[in-house]
Amino acid sequence: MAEFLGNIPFLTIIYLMPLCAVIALFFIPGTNHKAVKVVSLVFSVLSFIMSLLLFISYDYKKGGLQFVEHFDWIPAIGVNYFMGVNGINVALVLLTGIIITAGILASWDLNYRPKEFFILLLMLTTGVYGVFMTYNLFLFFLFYEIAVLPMYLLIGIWGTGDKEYAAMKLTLYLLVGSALILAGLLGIYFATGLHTFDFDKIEQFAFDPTFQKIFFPILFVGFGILAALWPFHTWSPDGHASAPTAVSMLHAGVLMKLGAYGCLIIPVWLFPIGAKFWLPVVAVMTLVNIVYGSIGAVKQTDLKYIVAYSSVSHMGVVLLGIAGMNDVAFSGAVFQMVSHGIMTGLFFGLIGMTYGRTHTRDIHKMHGLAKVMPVLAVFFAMTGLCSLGLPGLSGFVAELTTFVGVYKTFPVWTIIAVISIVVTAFYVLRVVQIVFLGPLDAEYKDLKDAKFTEIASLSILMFFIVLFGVYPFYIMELIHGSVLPIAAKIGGM
Amino acid sequence: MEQLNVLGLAIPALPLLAFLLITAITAKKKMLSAVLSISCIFASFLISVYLLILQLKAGHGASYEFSFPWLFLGDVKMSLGILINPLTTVMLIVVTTVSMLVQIYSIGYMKGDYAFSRFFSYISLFSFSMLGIVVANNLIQMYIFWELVGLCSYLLIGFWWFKPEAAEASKKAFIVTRFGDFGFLVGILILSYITGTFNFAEIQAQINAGLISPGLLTVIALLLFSGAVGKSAQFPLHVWLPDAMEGPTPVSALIHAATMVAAGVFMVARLFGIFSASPHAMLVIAYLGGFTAIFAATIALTQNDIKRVLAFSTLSQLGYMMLAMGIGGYTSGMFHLTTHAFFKALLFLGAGSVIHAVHTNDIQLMGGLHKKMPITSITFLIASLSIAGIFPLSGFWSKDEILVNIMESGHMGLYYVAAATAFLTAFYMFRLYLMTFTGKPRDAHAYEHAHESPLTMTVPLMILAVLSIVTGFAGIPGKEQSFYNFLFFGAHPHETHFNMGVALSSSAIAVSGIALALLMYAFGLIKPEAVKNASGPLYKLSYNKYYIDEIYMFFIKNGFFVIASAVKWFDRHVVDGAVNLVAFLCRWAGSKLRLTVNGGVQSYALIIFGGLVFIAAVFAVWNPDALKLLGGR
Amino acid sequence: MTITLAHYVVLSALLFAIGIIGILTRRNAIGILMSLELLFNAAAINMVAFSKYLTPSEIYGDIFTIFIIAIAAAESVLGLAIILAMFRKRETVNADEMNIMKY
Amino acid sequence: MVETILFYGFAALILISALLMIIAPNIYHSALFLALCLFGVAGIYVVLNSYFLAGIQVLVYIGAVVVLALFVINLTRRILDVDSDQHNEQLLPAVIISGLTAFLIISAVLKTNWGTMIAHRVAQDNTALTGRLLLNEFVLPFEIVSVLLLAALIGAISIVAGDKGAQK
Repeated sequence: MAEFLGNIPFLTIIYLMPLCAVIALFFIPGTNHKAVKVVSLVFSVLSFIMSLLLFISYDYKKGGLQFVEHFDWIPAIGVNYFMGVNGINVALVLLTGIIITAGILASWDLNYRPKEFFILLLMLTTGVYGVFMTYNLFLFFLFYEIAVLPMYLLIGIWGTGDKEYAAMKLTLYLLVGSALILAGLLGIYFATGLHTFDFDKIEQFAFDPTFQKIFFPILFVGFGILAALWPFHTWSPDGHASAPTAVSMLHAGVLMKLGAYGCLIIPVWLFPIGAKFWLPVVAVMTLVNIVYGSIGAVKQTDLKYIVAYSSVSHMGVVLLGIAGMNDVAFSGAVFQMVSHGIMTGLFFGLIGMTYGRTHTRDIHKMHGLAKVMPVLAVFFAMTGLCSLGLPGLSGFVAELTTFVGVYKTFPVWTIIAVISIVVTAFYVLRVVQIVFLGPLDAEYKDLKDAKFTEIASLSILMFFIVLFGVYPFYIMELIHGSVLPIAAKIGGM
Repeated sequence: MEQLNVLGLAIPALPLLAFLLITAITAKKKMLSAVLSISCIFASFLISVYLLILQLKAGHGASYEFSFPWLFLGDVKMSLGILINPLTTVMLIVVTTVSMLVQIYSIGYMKGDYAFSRFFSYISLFSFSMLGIVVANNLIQMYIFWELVGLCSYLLIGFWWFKPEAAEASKKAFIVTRFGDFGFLVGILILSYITGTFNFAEIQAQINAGLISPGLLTVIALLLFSGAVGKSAQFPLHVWLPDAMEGPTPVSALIHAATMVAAGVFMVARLFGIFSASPHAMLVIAYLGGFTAIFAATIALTQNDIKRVLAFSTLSQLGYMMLAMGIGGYTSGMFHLTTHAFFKALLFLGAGSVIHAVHTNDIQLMGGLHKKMPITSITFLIASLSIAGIFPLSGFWSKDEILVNIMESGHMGLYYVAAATAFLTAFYMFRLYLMTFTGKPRDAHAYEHAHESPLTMTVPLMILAVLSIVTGFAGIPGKEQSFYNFLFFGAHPHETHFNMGVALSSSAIAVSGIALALLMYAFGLIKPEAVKNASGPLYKLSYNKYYIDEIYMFFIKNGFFVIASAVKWFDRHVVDGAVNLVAFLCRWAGSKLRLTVNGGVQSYALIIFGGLVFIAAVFAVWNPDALKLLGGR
Repeated sequence: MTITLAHYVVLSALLFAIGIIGILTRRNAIGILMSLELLFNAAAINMVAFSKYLTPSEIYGDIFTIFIIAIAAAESVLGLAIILAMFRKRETVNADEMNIMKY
Repeated sequence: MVETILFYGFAALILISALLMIIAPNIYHSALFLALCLFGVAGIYVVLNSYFLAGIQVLVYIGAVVVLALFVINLTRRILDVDSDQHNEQLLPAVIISGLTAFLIISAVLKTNWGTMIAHRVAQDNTALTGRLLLNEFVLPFEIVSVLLLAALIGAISIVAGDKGAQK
């Protein structure tokens, strides 16, 4: 399979798929909502299927970069068209495919300027795919910006509530991150003196220890902002609360993983000495993320704020895994990226659907909704259970692996982090109880349960949560094989 | 031994199959769901019996184990597997038997419920999870299924989710047990880090080799035990179990009396190698168990809800088992678990039958039901006698052996606690029985409508009654072919002998407890009201469960919620405030700097010239040679 | 004591400095324009002096100064015209009162 | 020697009249001091042997620019303005900046090793050469400047006249 696929530019096709949809959408009149949605869906499903194919056909026994495409682009400064995937990328590309498909299905009822909405959404997707596939740092940054910037318009135009504030806050935050990343990448480029942005060559270069110690925090914080590293996380609750459903799904599901992925791939992989020096500090910060995020969620009353804080907490687990500095912890972190991506996509999708019916997100204004929308209630409960780490769902595998791995490096802090499983149970079940259980509010007695598109969207996500929860062996082999070089490099220092 | 792989896997897999089929296919067809579920658990039961026979033939020490990979990460290997040894088979029999009988009973009890199929799917899921714990051969699998039974407990307590109390109770059950699971998980993390494995046998080998320092072992043992404390509702995490009675009564019988809550005891038994290697941990277990036993028994004295009395009785009996485990009575603890599973399930199902008939849980509104429902009454009486420890019922044998073990261990304080608990148990059980089934009906309306339950309900009662009587004979001390020679820890069975003194004294205690109950509630020689008034605050304390719930709520409200609000405030105002402060500073600086754009050409010119000269000056200072006008020549 | 190139440069520097003070401090727009002429002249003196001392045979400095004068004339014509137009509109020639393009 | 006296004389004239020009409270006086200053510059050109340049300086600057300025002063001057403050409040920073400018240039002059570049002056009249150069080598800039002047002329007229039209 891999040999056959090796002959065609598989990766390029995947990330161009949403871009093709964008081009196609330009020629569709914006008034024809149905056509706009169908075209978006078709292309995103195509990219999803191809990412699934990629997932299956990646040869994890061989490991390393596969499906490589390498052409000179601007040889003078070492900017090359360099695409390739390892196990981590494969998992994250699949995640992106899942989330975008579910996201488009979930926004099937969007009727305010859908053409522009889907164009921006798909551009964002292109950027995300690109980041997860490229191994040229220049292209990496380019795709990164493509992924980050449409957010401003998507929230500012289609958002709810205090959307302008949220959009501006989010954009400024992420641009601060981008500025740090750009500075860091240029620093790397000039420090190597190799005149290349190609990751594989840079990775071979032994950076000066002082340089590593200076540039590690710059790059880690730059990416960490997007991964909601405490105390740079406050864009996330506001941003998620204001964003429209699909954007919340994509943002919390995929974009935050972009940050975590960047953290792992660039600062940690390239600067092992800097990582050894700084990661204990990072671990403490992520601990704050985990515990503080989950406690912060307890007293929130807005559903989206609750999930946003739980995201902060769960992303803390990802970052803690990255700070764990061994293969098991890294695997856990990457798996948690995938798991949390799907799970939080589900959460935001469900909240969007609930909000579309009740027109409120205040948990104290909704009671007993399971009576009128049992399907949504079941999905919500399952997602919540995944979030609190119930075995059989992917969240458990991710957290267990991370904790087992990190325990080797930071035993005491791991134990503190485990406290979050209790707090998470507390707020998740509290929400389920208040919103879905108990007697139904009379005003909601005529609400309809999920429609076909909604069920389809949720089912795709839920399928993978259960699949990865029950049978994590394959994807974990994939991920583990690819984090080994990183762990070996740090371990060797 | 290939067939053992298949059989071992089939035991938990069959209920899972039932769960999946009911959820996916037969949800609309109620009877089909029930039949499917029951036949699957029946098949599991048959296999369990077969395995038990195999084990009995093979004798002690015959254990069979196999694993398959679930998650391999370099050195960290997590597997799923099955371990079949005497402990497994005993527990398998208990779980499948009770589960099967409860399911049969439920056909009658849940009849007419709108979510009949859902009930059976949950019960099947529970059976799967519980059997998963039982056959687990490693800590990870145990933890996985440990959590899954917690989920089932959550789902089944909240089965009637539209009742606010049920929703609240299910949440409480899950969260409180999570506290214990936190310790369990941390214990697993530490243990796996030290030993590098999750497998029971491999861990045991390392402990035997003395590779783990005793201090660390105590810490690990206590952490693991905290999982058992949560699941078996030992003090101080006992608060969820009484509330869990909001669930349907068969659920209470299956999960919250016979099997799931006993999982804590089972876990201690399974990991007995770890616990027994740490005398301090054992002492903690013994004393905590003893305390819970008497503590719950005193609460049970005053409760008026039929299910809550039984719930506190369960707490008390679980404390008994823990106490037995703690003083090293591995076999007697497990034996009591077995007998208790049967008679406590019987008590709950009987209570369910009563509730089914009179539609109330309050024993103050019952009375005289013996005439209306004789089968329920008689089976209930058998179970009550059994739990009180009356010869020759099963409770007598198991409880007696625990007492003997305690006495042999030399903890006389614990012995008196256990004896006192036995007295209280006999008293409250007969208080319950007498108030429910004898005397005059207190609520005529309820009495009028009461009727004996249908056969689907009474047959399981009768079977359990038989089991409550005969199980004890398996464990008559000193016999060659006894429970004690089948299931024991270590190389040799624990020496058992019938201690006439203990037997007589415990019987006397039980009889006196029953007699006191008779005096108070049957003959009216001592007025309960008078006792109530005489004990005053003590009665109130007991009636209100020592205000433990209120204390917890106080701490949650004034501790946890305050912290949560503080975090919320901190995040909004300090962290986000800092962000907004930066934004504000930018705007403020902009509003001030804006004033420099005053429209005055000359002030612009001043700034331009000033800037130019400043730069030139800096440049000149930095590199004075640059000032040489003809530098090139 | 002969007059050297340095003398001319110093003279031009001083003239330039005076011109800057004039530009920055005169309120009258015509005054500013006139101060500007001082800067032109300071530059022109430098041009001529450098040209005369460094490349005596060539007179590019003179040529350049001619251009400077011509352009200065054009500049002052336009500047004065603008000032006149401004005066008609706003009844003032004070530079600090012409500040509507602010904030 | 004559050259020295002339240089210092004209230099003093330039600097003093320039100073007076910028501090004169009356803009009319200012313009007259400017004329004097420009005359001093013409004198410096003479000292540098650029007689033609000196002529242009007098003709164009004094004859045209200063006179034009005087016209505009007359056109814009109002009686009330005579005694109003002719300087704004930026005097101190302006003096500092210009002082620093002068200091920098002078310190550059002092630091420079002028070497043999001091006195290589050829005393000759270059008028003819100037004319030749202007019409040969520099003809293009010359023409451009002519066009620029024309444009300035038209521009000045249109600015002043167009405004009139707008007022009507």
